[in-house]
Order: sequence, then C-alpha cells, then structure tokens
Amino acid sequence: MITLTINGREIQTPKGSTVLDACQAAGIPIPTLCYDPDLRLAGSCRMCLVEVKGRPLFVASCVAPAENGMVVETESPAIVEARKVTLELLAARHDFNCQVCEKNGDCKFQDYCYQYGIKESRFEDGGRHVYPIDDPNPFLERDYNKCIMCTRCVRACEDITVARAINVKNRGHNAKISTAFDGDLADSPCVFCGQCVMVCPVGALTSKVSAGLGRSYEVDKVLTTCTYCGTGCTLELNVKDDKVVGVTSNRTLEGSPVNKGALCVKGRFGWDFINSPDRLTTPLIKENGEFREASWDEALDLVAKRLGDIKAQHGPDTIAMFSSARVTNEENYLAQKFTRAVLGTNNVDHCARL
Amino acid sequence: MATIQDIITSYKDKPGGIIEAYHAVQREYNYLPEEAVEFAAQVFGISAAQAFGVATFYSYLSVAKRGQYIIRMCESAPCHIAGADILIKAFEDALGIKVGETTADGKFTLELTECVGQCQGTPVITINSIPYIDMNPEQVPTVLALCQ
Amino acid sequence: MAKEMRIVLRNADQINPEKIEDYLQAGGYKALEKARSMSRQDLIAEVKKSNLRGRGGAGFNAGMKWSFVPEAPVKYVVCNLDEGEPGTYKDRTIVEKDPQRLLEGMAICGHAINSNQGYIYCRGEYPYVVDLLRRAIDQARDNGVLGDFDIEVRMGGGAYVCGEETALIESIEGHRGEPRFKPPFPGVSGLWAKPTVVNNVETFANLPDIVMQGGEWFASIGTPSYPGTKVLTLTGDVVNRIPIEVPTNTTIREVIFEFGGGIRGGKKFKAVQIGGTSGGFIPESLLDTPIDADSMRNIGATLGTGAVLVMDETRDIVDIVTRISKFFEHESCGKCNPCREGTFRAYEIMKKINNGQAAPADLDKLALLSRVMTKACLCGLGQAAPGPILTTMEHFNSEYQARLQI
Amino acid sequence: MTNSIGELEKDADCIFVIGSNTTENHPVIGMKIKQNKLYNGAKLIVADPRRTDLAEIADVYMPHLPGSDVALVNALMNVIISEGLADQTFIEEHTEGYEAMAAIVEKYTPEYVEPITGVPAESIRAAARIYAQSGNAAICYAMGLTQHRTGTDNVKSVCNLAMLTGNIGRPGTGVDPLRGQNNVQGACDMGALPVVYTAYQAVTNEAVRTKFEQAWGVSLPAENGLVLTEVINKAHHGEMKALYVFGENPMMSDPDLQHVEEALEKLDFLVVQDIFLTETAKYADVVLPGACFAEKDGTFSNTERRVQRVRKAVSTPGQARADWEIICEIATRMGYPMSYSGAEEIYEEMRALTPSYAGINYARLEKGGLQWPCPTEEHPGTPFLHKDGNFSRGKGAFTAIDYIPPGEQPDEEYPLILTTGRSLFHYHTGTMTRRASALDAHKPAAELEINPETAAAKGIKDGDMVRISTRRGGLDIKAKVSNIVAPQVVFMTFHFAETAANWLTSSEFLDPVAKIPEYKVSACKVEKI
Repeated sequence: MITLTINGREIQTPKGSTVLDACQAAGIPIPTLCYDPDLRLAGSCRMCLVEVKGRPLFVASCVAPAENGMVVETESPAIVEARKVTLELLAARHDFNCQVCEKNGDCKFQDYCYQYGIKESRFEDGGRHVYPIDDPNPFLERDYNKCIMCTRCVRACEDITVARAINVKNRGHNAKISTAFDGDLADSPCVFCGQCVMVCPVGALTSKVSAGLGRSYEVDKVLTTCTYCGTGCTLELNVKDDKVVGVTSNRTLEGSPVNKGALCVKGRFGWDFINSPDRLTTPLIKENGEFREASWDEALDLVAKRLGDIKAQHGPDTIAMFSSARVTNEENYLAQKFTRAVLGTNNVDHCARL
Repeated sequence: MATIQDIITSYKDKPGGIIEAYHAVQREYNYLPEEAVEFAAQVFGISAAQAFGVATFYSYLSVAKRGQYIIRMCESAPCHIAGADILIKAFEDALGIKVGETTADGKFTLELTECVGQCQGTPVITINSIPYIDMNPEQVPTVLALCQ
Repeated sequence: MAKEMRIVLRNADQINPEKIEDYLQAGGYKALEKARSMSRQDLIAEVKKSNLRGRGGAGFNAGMKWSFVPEAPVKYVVCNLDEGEPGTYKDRTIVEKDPQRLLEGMAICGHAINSNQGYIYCRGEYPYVVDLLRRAIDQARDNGVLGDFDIEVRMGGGAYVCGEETALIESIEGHRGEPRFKPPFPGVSGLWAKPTVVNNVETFANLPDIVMQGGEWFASIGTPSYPGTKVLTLTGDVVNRIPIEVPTNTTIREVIFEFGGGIRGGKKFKAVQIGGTSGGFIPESLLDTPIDADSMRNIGATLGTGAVLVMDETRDIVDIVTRISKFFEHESCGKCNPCREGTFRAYEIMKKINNGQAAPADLDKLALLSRVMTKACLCGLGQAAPGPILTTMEHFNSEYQARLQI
Repeated sequence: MTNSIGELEKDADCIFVIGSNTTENHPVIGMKIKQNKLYNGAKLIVADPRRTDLAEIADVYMPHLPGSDVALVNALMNVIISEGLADQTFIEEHTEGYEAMAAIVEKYTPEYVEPITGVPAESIRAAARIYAQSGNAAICYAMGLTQHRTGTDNVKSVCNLAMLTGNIGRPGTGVDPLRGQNNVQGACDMGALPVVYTAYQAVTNEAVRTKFEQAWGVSLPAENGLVLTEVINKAHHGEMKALYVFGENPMMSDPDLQHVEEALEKLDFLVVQDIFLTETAKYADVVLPGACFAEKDGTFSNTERRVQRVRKAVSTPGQARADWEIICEIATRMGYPMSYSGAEEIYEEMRALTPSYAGINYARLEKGGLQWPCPTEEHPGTPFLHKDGNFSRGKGAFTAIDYIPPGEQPDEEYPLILTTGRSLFHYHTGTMTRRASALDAHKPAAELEINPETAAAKGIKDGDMVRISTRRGGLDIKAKVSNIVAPQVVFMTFHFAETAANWLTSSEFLDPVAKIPEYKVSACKVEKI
C-alpha cells in the first residue's frame, strides 16, 4: 500500500494506482473528460489536474502514479482557476444549446460548467469552427460543434471495437475527429456499434434512433439481455411512459459480464421494432382465408379444442411444437412441458440448426 | 515515375516508416493522393483514418494537390522582423496567387512556413526545400526564373 | 574581451565534413575507443562528473539521465535534431561542419546504456542535412568505427512539437507527433516502449571531448552549475548574424556587443529574446546576466536552444509577440485542451491588442490564460508558449498599454 | 462453447476461426478476437469461403470451398502428426481412438487436399504449425461449419484437432461454437429438443422419464420425437396434422421454402404465436400475439452457457400477452392446469429437475450471470469445461472421419456454389430487424456477392440486377461484385422476404445425426437480367 495525503487527509491506496484512483476510492470527486477506465489513457483534457507539493507544474491525476508521501490538493484556488479556464476555453468552441441537446442532463461538460459556475466564456472573441452536421447514416448523429476533443470516441473505436474508423485529422485548433479523408461513416470501416456514442461525454455523438424521445433524467433504465445473437450482451432499455425510447450501456462487470457495455449496431440501434405499428396486438382467427380479430377466450378455446381433437383423432404424434431460440428459458421449459405432458408427444424442436 | 505503390512498398521494412514513405511519395508527386494514404495504411498496418491523421498533422505533408515548385516563405519572428510580410506580398503579386494557392499552370504553390533554421540570413524562403537567404522583394523575379 | 571556446565546433571549417578521414586525422573516434575500454558504470560516472546538462532546453544532467535506464534486451539512443525553435541553427551548424562528431557521441552513449541502435530525428526542413548524415553514417559503417552500433536517420514532417522528446518518439514510430504523458519517461519506456535516451545534437557532440579530457576538465569550464560551452546563434538586428560557441559564464551583453558586434545601423538596443521563440524577452537592464541556464531562469528567461534574437529600438514588441503567438497557434499539436484552445485564443487576443482594439480586460484575460497554460499544459510547448507574452507584459508593459483602446 | 467469450480476448494465444463471420454475426465476440490479435499479439487463422473482416487481419487465411471442411481439418492434423507437433501426453492420458483417426488422416496431405479445398498446401502447413505451436489455441466456429450434410463430422473434426494438440481444458483453448440466436443455448438446455428433457436428459431413459412423470404428474411418451425438418417432411406427406409454432418462422428459415409452403398448407391446424405476422403466421389458422424480450421477465442462456436475466421493461402492446401465460392458458383449457405467479416460479420448477442449472437462482443472477454446470447454490459456475483434460465421459474420443463431398455438386447447368449467411445489420429472418427503422434504412435489401472474374464472364457489373437459380427455383437480386468470394462461389443473406434465400436451398441433404440442412452449399447459376 501507498500512503499519501489528499486535501489534508491521509489516504492509503494500492501500489500501482494513480492519484485519480486514490481520490475516487476515497470519495474525493475529480472532474474528468478524457478519462475512461476502459480506454487507453490520454491525459489530455487537463480537467483532473491537481497540485502536488514540490512539483512546479499541475499534475494530471489520471496518469500520475500515486507515490508515498505525496501531498495533493485537488481543489486549491490555483486548480479551480485552471479548471475554470479550461472549461471556458472549451465553452468557446462548444455549441452551447443545452435546451435542445439530447445529452442535456447527462453531459459531463454541462455538469462541470454548472459546478464551476461557467455561464459564458471570456474567450469567445473570434473564431470558432462551424462544422456541418451532415453524416447521412441512420444510426448516430455527429455534431462536432459540440466536440471537446477528448478523443474517447477514437480510442473506443480502436480499443473496444477495433474498427479504427476514426482518428484525429489536422492539428492544433484545426484538429477534428474524422474518418480517413473526412468522409461519411458509411464509407469508412465504421460498423455503427455506437461505442463512440457510449463514451462521448457531451452531445457530439448521439443516437438518431432515440433523438427527441427522452432525456436521461426522464427515462428508467432496465438492465436486460439483448434479443439478437447468442453472445448474450447485456444492455439497458431506456423507458419513458411505458415505451422503450433507447438503449444505453451498463459498463460494470457485474451488470455486463460478457460485453462490459460494448454493443453492436443491432443491440444499440435495433430496438425500435418493439414499438412497430406492425406488432400483433390481438389474437387472429382465419376464416375463409382471411384473418379476423378475436378475443383471447375465443382463440384459446379454439386452439385447445382443435389440438385436443386432433390428438384424440390422429394420436399425439401427429402434432408438433416448434419452440423458439428467441424466447426465454422459462418459456422453452413450458413449451416442452406442454408438448410432452399435455400434447403427449416428444415432437418438440426449435431452430437451433437453422 | 515510380508508382505510389512501389515507393511506399520500398519502406515497408522500416518500422514506423510511414512518414519517410510519405516524403518519398511527395518527392515524386508533390502531395499525397488518397491512394497513397490508403496504401500506406495497409503497408504499415494502421487504419486509413490514422494514416490520414498522420498525413494531415505535419505541415510538410499535404493531402491537397500542389504545384511543381513549392515556395515556402518563413514568417517566424526573425524573418518577420526582417520584412517577411513584404516578401510574401511580393511573391503573391509576382505569381498572382495568395498564400495556400497554386498557380493555374500547376507550376507554383505558395505556402507559409515556420522557421527553417537559416536565420543567419533572414528573411528566408525555400523552394522545394532548398533555402534562399537574405531575400528581398527585388530578387523575386530572379528566383522565380530559376524554377525551370 | 570575451573569447570563443570551441568544443563542439572544434573541427568546424578545419576539416571536410564529407570525409571521415579528416575527422579521424583530427583525433576522431579515439574517444569512442576509450569509452569502450571503460566499463559502462565508469563511463556514466565520468559523464555525470562533467555535469554536462542537456543542450536542448530542459538542461537535465546527461549522465544522470543515462543512469536511470534499466536493463533491457533492446534500448535506443535517439538524437534530437528537430531544431525547430525559430532563430536557432546551431544543430544544423554542428552537423554540417562535423557530422562524425555527432555519430561518435551517440555511439559513446550507446556503450554507456548498452544500446546498439541509434536514431537521428532530423527536421523535415533540413533534407540536405539528412543526406549529409546518411553519407556520414555510410562512411562510418564502411570504416567500421561504429562497431556494432548502428544509426538510422528519420526525417520529420514539419512539426515544432516534435522537438519534445515524446512527440519525437511518436513521430519516429510513424504517428502523429503528439506528446505522451510522463511518467513513464523515455528512459524507461520510450521508442517502441523500449528504454530510450533522447539527447540533443549538441549534448552528444560534447561527449568525445568529455571522454578524452575527463569530466573534471569539462566541469571547470564556464559556470559551475551549467558548465561547458554553449553554441549560440545570433539573429535579428545584430551586426554579426553568426553561430558562436562560448563558455557558459559569458554574459548576454558580451554575446550581443562583442561577438555580435552590436546593433545594426547604429541603432539602440531594445530587447533580446534568448532560447528560441518560447524564450523570455530580456531588457537592457538584465544584459549582464551570464547565459547559463540557471542564471537565465533566475531572471525569468531561458537559455533554451541558444537562439539570440536581437531587437533594436525601432521594433514593435507587441507586433513581434503577436507573430510569436501565431507560431504557437500553428504548432500546437491539439492534444491537450489548454494548449489547443489556449494558443488559439492567445493569438486572437494578441491580434486584438496589436490592432488597437483591446480593452484593459483583455490584458487581464491574456495574463490569466498565460498563467494557467504555464502550469496546466501537457507538454513543454504549451507550458512555454506564454513565456514571451508574460515577459513582455512585465518588461515592456507600456507598449501594451499604449495599444489599448481608451 | 467449452470455454468463455472473455478468454478469446486475453487468454487465447491462437484463435482458429472456421465457418464463422464473427465480426458480422457475433460482433462483440469479433471485437474481442480483433483486440487479441491486434493488441495482444495472438495469432489468428481463418478458414472461410468468404474473405471476411477477420480473414483480412489473419496470419493465415484459408479460403476453402464450401463443404470441404473435413478435408481441410484432416490435412491440418496430417501436418501436425507428420511434423511431430501433436501433444502425445494429452493423447495418451486423456483420449482414445487416436490410432484409427491417425490412420484415416494419413492420406490427407496438404497436397492431396489442395484440389479439394482450393487452399494452397503451404497455407495449410503454416496454419497447422501456428495452431499447434501457439500455447493456448481456441477454435471458434458457427453455422459455416455445421450447416452441411456433414455438419456433425465437421464438428467432430475440429474436436479431433483440439484433442490432438491438447487444446482442451485450459483458459483460451477449447472448441467454441458461436451460437447464432440469443437463447438457442437455453432452448436446447431446456429440452426444446425431440430427444431430451432439460439438461440433455434423454427421453428414452426410464429413470429420467420417471422423474419428470412424478414432477409433472402425468405419464410421458418414451419414444424420441421428430426434429424440425422431419416434422415438415411428415407434414408434406400428410402425416402431421397440427403444428404449434411459437416464435419461429420456418417460412423464411427452413430450406426449400416451396416444400415448406406445401407442407404448411397440408396441415389440418396451424397455430402461430409471435410478435409479428410473420411469413409463417400468414399460413396459420390461429395467430396468438406474444411478448417481445422487453415485455417479459425470464432468463436467456448465451453461447458460453451463461444464464442471464431478462427483465420486463414495458407492457405488451394491445392485448398481447407474455408467451408463458398463453401456453398456461392452452394447457389449462386442454385439461392440464398450469398456473404460475411469474417467470421465477417456472424457473424454480425447472431447476429442481435440471442438474446443471440447480445452483442458479434469480437472486444469484442479480450479481451478473452464471455459467452452467452449476450444480449447487455454492458453486461458482463453470467458465470452461473439461478442466485438465478430464472429459465428462471419461476419455475424449477421436473420431476417424473421411471427407464426403457436399450433396449438391455444381454441373454444367448450375456451375456455381451458392452459400448463405447473415449481415451485420440484420438478424435471422428479419422479423425484428426489418422493422427496426435504422437497420432497415441502412440495409434495405439483399445483394448477391459475386467475384469480379465470374461477373465479368457473365457481363455483370456491380449493382446490376441478376437472376440466381438453383434446382428449386430462382429469384432476382442486385449483384455486388466483390473479391470477398472466390470465383466459383456466390453469397447472399437470408434475411429478406423479398429475396428469401431459402427458396433456393435444398432440404434433400441433411446431416444424418443432427438433421441439419445443407444451407451452405447449393449448386446455382447466375444470369444478368
């Protein structure tokens, strides 16, 4: 263990941890924008700066190894001043329209501006890049007028998805997140997994499928398992007014043991079939080659009667059940129990092979 | 003229040699066409986005087409106080183009540069990286005439 | 009368730099031979004893730096020839006049840290130096003097930030030249994550003499805390715009008025910026300061690369600093927020001041931004960028005030 | 999977992917494989008729012809044996049947196999050496390996390969089928199969049957039932009278759709329970509206045997009901009362009868999933099977397998091989993804991938409409000219009802054991229209 002093408190932290780790474990909040525990470290946003006694420069706590005897101040006047200036500098390039932003209420930049009292930027005299918002893909909105250049999207694309569709182009103030030749995502190796949306701390990258349907503070998040392939990724269904309005990632190991929040395009953006107007909402009975709506009682009685009659007339083995690789274990259990115990046949199968 | 593929491939055994390969392509083509960036990404095992990121980071690399003669005019402080602004204006007037542009015949491109390390003779320009020191506006036609 | 003292420029204009035979005849590669006869520990101790401090700007004790390098199967020696500080042409001068000296110095370092591969990262602005070095390396290889130590030259692409050692390493690796956070330091995890010593050309070029004449000899030259000589390059409104090599206890005044021959056109001195474009501006009152790094730091200036940009009485400080601000805006790599946005906004405010459109609040804002950048930026570029602004606001404040809108 | 998904990211030193387009069909697993290959230095070997995303970054890529898997794997083993790279200790201590297998493999030299597979002998050698010499080597496969008349042989072949090199029973090794559907593992585990109850307890085993009879209070049939493809065939013959289809879509997913259509039309009674009016539901007598995954509680079991919770987030639309409730209602109306308070009560009944799930309860699942076997509530679950080479059956059995060519061979009229599969942007029969607005907007139609050489010979340009025909029928589709397929192979996805690939596939050739159809090989022709 390493012992260091943070804001006058003596704190113990395991060897190999960073100053940020030590602060977080001790419940001392440190603002971060570029830091993401699942990504390569960048040390570039300079929000997590702290003062370390004896060091002339501020120290980025996310990349600073904790050392024995360190004396750390996390909210000294000089640090607060530096964070404010950094926030003001970012505010000067950031399209501050929180009232219509998808990320309102779920935006680290907004949180820190609030926390540090940044209502406007003193550095807004002149230039600001204005980027068109014009990527035509149906999945994710790219609004680089809100980008704060934390590069978490680039690192997520490289480290998690390994699609490596985006990088930084140009340098200095002209630096911008871009695909090769700065074209559309569809013309890049992008697989639209939306890991970039997952890690974006601001409203630069958002889901087009969820746009306008509800903000983070309006939704309940229900942890469940994806309905598509057999990987078994967990995801959070975002629910507003008894409607699914989006999918977000649970990034804990406990909540998301298989995928740790990573999803694919289907899991993240393919949920709105749930609300499709094509959904079956009532039992249907076919009469003279046409379906008509029926009550549950009528439909269930008809099914029970027909199955019972056929079983009686032709024997149980002339009936079969196709259960499903898409329904739950509980339902599959009941389906085979029903087939065997009620229909009296072992003719139960599902599309495992197809 | 060697093909872009041949040029880049000749650097494939140099780890991290993409910048060298880019320089070599530019020596032949004066800029980095898209295919050079894409091919270099393949050869050096990095993404096209990263190869593009590298190509656009360095001021001596260009993904935009440029002229046969690239005139770079230093405007760092030592050249600045030695009259770089007047010199820049003289080149713009002589070529009829602005900084960042290429003449219609594709012969000249004017660029600004930061210090080229020839500060014993300010102001300095370079033409295709060859320095010309102690420049003054009167010498502009002479220098341009050298580009044949 | 102050005198030059030539160590790294000892052979300058005395030998043909294209001929390794000339260098050998002048005693070249004897130092490498001697170094290789020494144990690595003894060699490092000797260099430590010389108190040779890095000539690239940071001024860290070279021997000390080497001693931190851990054991590893692969290590690298990297020479920083990315001389991007405006007004600086010393490394080019050293290499153009005596390339073998650099190679020998690198090979000595290679022996000290047990590395057999060196890289020279030469700025893209010097393709002719790249060619010269490649010829020199070929000759050294053919001659066998380097033994199992090999050197490759890599050319930069026009990015000032690549003078920062970790950005330089990124660039050799074929990446965008964005600095890494430290630790880990290159000595532990540098080029391709292997232990790597990065030193400046001038630092390496001092090594053959230190090995031959001993650490004590070197330590006795110039100012004790920063001994030896320093190559300075004179530019601007000085009569002699030349490179000189002087002991480190030489004063700024001597540099400008004795070696430089004073101000051009009989004008009066106004200011000198030393150490490159990130260096502080020094007024007349501080000209008797010795040029060694510590003395310079004490007056809020830097020795840096040793560029000496002299400005006469007619020069417009605010205009020059505006131009310098544009340099940093252009050269910021864009990785960290305070530098990417800060250099951009600093230039914006400087333009406003320079155009006579600024109010007193703009000066306060500029001062605040500068103060934060100095301590908050990720690498030396952003930390040093406000230096010219802060020092001119201190020493030439009236010029700023005169530009403000009333 | 014998092993866990996470091991592919860190523990495997070599990953051999055969018949799996992982980055499109199991994207998150594909990400982990790519991470391991690109950042941790793992070796990657890919065998696939298509030049997939993983093939692009593989150390060795073997573009083998569809249906030549046994020959290819036998050749890999031939190299391993002849170069002395087999794990003799593992073979002696943990396996049986080696001699017979080795005898068969002897003739499968890389040179012998090259014309069968189309893979250069040197690639086979390189792949064999990497697989055998990389420490922990894992095999991943999917339907590209199994959907053949020799599907079972193919799977046994890769098991042979793993045992031959001792790549069993350690993290990062094993044989990992990547299962294509969210709960296909669970459906099998739950006994939705004609020959077993839950946890693969045989219906023909009297002790097992007695257990279930006691639990369910009813006598149970002792004979194996029919698999899905046999049910369709029986229906076609008029011997199957009623079919209850629950969350399946055979009118898209089954081979030879004309055959399926005729079969469904011959049924006396078809009930379909689903969330949409599927292609199959259109043939139903009664359609019952069920719940989608967001509308009910329960559990899914993923491809690594991990049981995880499904949680109800929203109500079902209209009168639609949770599927388990519907089944209970019908059972009750048929004179067998079924009633549960909720999914958990069903689960509790199930786990009392299911040894491998016995230790997994809902409370434990709150802390992340658990991997079966998990026999007791104290058991931590089983990330990988056959620890230290100890197989559940005692010794691992090698199977001596000869190569059998695919059932359908190209001929003069049908000179090309059609192989089918999925796209990243759609899922199975498209029932859900075709109604997911963004997915369908991005990928609204199928394309036929065709090699530039083949396309040029037919005068087909990228984007042209072409007609693809097999002995079953034909359909019109847009051509995508691409090097991703070899000259003699064409590929299309089966998600799109407008161009349902299974009008083209055959139900004639089934794997004799698994009864799996040969989706991956249909002789076909392609013409410009």
